[in-house]
Amino acid sequence: MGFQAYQGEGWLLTKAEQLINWGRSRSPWPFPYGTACCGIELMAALASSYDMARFGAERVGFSPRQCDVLIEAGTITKKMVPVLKTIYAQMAEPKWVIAVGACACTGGVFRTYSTQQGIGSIIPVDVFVPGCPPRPEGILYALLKLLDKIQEDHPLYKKRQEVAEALEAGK
Amino acid sequence: MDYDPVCQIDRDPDDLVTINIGPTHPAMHGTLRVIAKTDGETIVSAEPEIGYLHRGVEKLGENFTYHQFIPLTDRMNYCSAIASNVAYEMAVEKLMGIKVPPKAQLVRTIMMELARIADHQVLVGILGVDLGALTPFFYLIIQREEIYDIFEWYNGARLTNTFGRIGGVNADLPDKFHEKWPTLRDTIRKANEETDALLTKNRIWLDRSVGVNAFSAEDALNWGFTGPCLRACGVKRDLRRDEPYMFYDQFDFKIPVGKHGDVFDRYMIRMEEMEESVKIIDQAYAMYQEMPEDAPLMAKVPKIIKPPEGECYHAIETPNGELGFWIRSDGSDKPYRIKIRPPCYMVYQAFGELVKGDMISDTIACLSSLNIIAGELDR
Amino acid sequence: MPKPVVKKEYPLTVRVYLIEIIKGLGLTWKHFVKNIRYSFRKGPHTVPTTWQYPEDRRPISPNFRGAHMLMLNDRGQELCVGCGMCARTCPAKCITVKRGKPAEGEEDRYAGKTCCEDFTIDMLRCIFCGFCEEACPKGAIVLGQGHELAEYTMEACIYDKARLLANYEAARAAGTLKPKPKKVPVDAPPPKAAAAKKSAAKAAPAARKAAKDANGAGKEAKSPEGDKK
Amino acid sequence: MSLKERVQRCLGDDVIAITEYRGDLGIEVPKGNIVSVLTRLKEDETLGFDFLTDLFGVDNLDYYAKKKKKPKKKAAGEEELVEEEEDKGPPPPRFEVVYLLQALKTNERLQVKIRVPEDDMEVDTITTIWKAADWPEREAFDMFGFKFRGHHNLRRLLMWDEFEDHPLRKDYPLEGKGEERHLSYD
Repeated sequence: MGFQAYQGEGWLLTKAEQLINWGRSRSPWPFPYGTACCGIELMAALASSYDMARFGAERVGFSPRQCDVLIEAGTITKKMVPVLKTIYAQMAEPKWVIAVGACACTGGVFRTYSTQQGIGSIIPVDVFVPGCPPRPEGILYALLKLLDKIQEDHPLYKKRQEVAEALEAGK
Repeated sequence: MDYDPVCQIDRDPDDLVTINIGPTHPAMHGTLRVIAKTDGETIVSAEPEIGYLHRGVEKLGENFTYHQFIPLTDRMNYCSAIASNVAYEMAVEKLMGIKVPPKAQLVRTIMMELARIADHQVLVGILGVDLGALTPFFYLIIQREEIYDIFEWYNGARLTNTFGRIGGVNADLPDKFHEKWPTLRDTIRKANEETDALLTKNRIWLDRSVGVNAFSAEDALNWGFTGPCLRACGVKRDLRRDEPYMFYDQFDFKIPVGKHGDVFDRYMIRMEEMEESVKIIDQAYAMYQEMPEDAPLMAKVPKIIKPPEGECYHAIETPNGELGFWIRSDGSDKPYRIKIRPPCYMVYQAFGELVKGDMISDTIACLSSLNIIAGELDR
Repeated sequence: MPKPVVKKEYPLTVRVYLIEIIKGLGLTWKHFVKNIRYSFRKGPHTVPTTWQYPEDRRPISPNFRGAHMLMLNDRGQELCVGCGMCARTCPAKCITVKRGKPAEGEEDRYAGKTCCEDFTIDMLRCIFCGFCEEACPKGAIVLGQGHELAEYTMEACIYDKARLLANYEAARAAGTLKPKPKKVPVDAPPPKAAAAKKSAAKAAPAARKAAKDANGAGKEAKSPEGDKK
Repeated sequence: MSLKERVQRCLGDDVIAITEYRGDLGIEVPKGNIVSVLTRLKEDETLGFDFLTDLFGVDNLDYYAKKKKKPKKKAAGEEELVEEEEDKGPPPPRFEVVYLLQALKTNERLQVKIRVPEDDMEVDTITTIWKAADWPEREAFDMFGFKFRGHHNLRRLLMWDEFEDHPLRKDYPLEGKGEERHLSYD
């Protein structure tokens, strides 16, 4: 088919991608994984004063299967690492991760035997938020930044590339 | 017993079903895990598993100087960081024999009681959320933001305040407090009344909380309960009254006591304590205003803190109960050993006993009402 | 010890669900109407509860502990002398300072005789405790109001000297520089004879006056001094 | 009668040493008698220490070594050599277990300590007296390696089960030895 033979980014594909991105960026469903102090500020960001729902994050899911954005707020200890891996694996594509706070990003002040020094080495992170804990505005800003990133994504193009690579590997 | 590698539990050959709740569960507050054996809906035995937020604070404390440890106490009980800060500072002051100026003590009292109100507001809100009443959480958190505003104007952080220094406090009460407190007092009371109207006489709420996880006073003392959970069982014990520190012996306040130690009593005690805290702040503020403008806020403390050799234990009543620090100093600028006695650690170890014989859904109510803060629990 | 059994005995008003439910709905309705009414009000913050974040921001405290900046003095000279006190006090060990001498002909750029050649802060490690600010003898490092710090990569969160100086310029342009912190009055050391008595510090107005004179020496270096020469 | 005298009268010969610092009374008792000592302190009418506040271990690996160094710095010459020889004796056992007790009626506090040598880490459990000692004993086992004889569930509490070291010991590095947790299904 001609559609498959065309290798660049065409008009139709670009428009379709824009539509998909628009839809995705208007409804990020967060999975609030608050383990420590940042979880309290995340709670404030979700509650009435700041209200994350204004950016489409209306449905706060507590099941990773039905969420797009993993908001990791708080320390991840080495005991917790396998759990975090499992949660990330359970999320359906497409999935994004926001690491909120110093502990989640690098381990922060806790350079100790039991603290994982940043979740970046376990799962891919899209947005890092410094702060200990960041203000709710900081978390909202990170979400907006993530939405910008989603809007510049190329979901279909990437998908086709993946399929092509898989076909190549299969041969 | 067959070991199940996926759930990491031993499967029981009996009819009992083993259920793993947590550590990631909507109601397990992030990092708590309970392995429960159930007969139908009824819990036969439950064993909590902790350590998912063990960050090595005590080990870190041995490698930090006395001042550097203050930010770590923030991150223990993050709902009321100021109370933890003051508990630690008072322990070091006792170790060094420093007398804190009275005005600094009043500033500490006011901020600590504000933190107590904020802590209890979070607890009541979350307890409502976990039992299906979302609205009180939204109404309470508006007032909590106002309290956080005062904290922010005080020294620039909302949650992890790093409040005070060893020997006193590093700033006077902010202007924001003077201008806000007269109205804030009324709004806190109004929010409490609204929560009261929404919950206290609601039949659905009562059915889910009255008589759930009732606990006797003897058991509670045997398990080492302190704070609101102990008072809910009917024991009138409050370190603010029994071992008075600062000016608590001069304030007029009631200690609310429950009857059965169930979820409802724990909720009611927190609601009443908020009222009492407002009263304490009023009295402390009146005393504060009588002090001269330039009254000292810091005791004379050397720049590098080196307490003499020795060890001591000091505890104060934080929103959760008795928070104590046992510090051994070897004369150097770093503590030789710091042991933290967190209040919810003792409460949570009785969790299996508390929920035995209740329904699974009651574990959620129980856990929320105990106010388990994982950062303090695991340290 | 068996668990106590609690009998559930409710009064009639509670047993009838309806009264309480109507009361609760009335309360929510009251809040709803109030919110609607307030939303027609003019002003930046129109709705009483929710801040419409990117357009309408909550005021931030002037001494908020946000992103760091390296201060300049009135004549545009860098205050930092590269002594490394901040790096030593930092609990998270996130500051790296390299001390250096100003190059020839560039002495005007620096207020001190030495300067910092390199100054990096790993914002992802930083816990914003403000100890660096308190430790700095020159008042060179200050935590500003910047709180929108999210980045896509970890490398972008490591602030170098140029960025810290740019933070200062931005804060000065926006007029959000931190006011000078007030000096905290320090208590005078109690006289030895009265040290044992508990109430000695309470009733000692003379001691307080002495404290006022002596406060400069006792307290840690908190206020930025030395920038106004 | 002061608390010190009452404690001495109640325990008699079981008190090895008494320390008092900033109003905190601490007594040292023999390791083998800890259960009977705590029972007597709890049931004695004049004392009534009926509430266990906390229980924890302490590692004194270099505490006494540091202490001995001190006079060296201050004075030089033969005098301090003589002093040191006098000090010599068997070094105190490495570990300590501290029990913090509280009397609810009189609001008094007491620290009870036992010394535990490194080669004999067995301590009698006190979960028979207070149930509150359950998790603190598990934590002391986890962090220092004390083996509480008779504890019904002596597993690791804070670290994961496969963890081998005891992190709060002084010879364990702060940043760990690079342990990672892996689950069997990974």
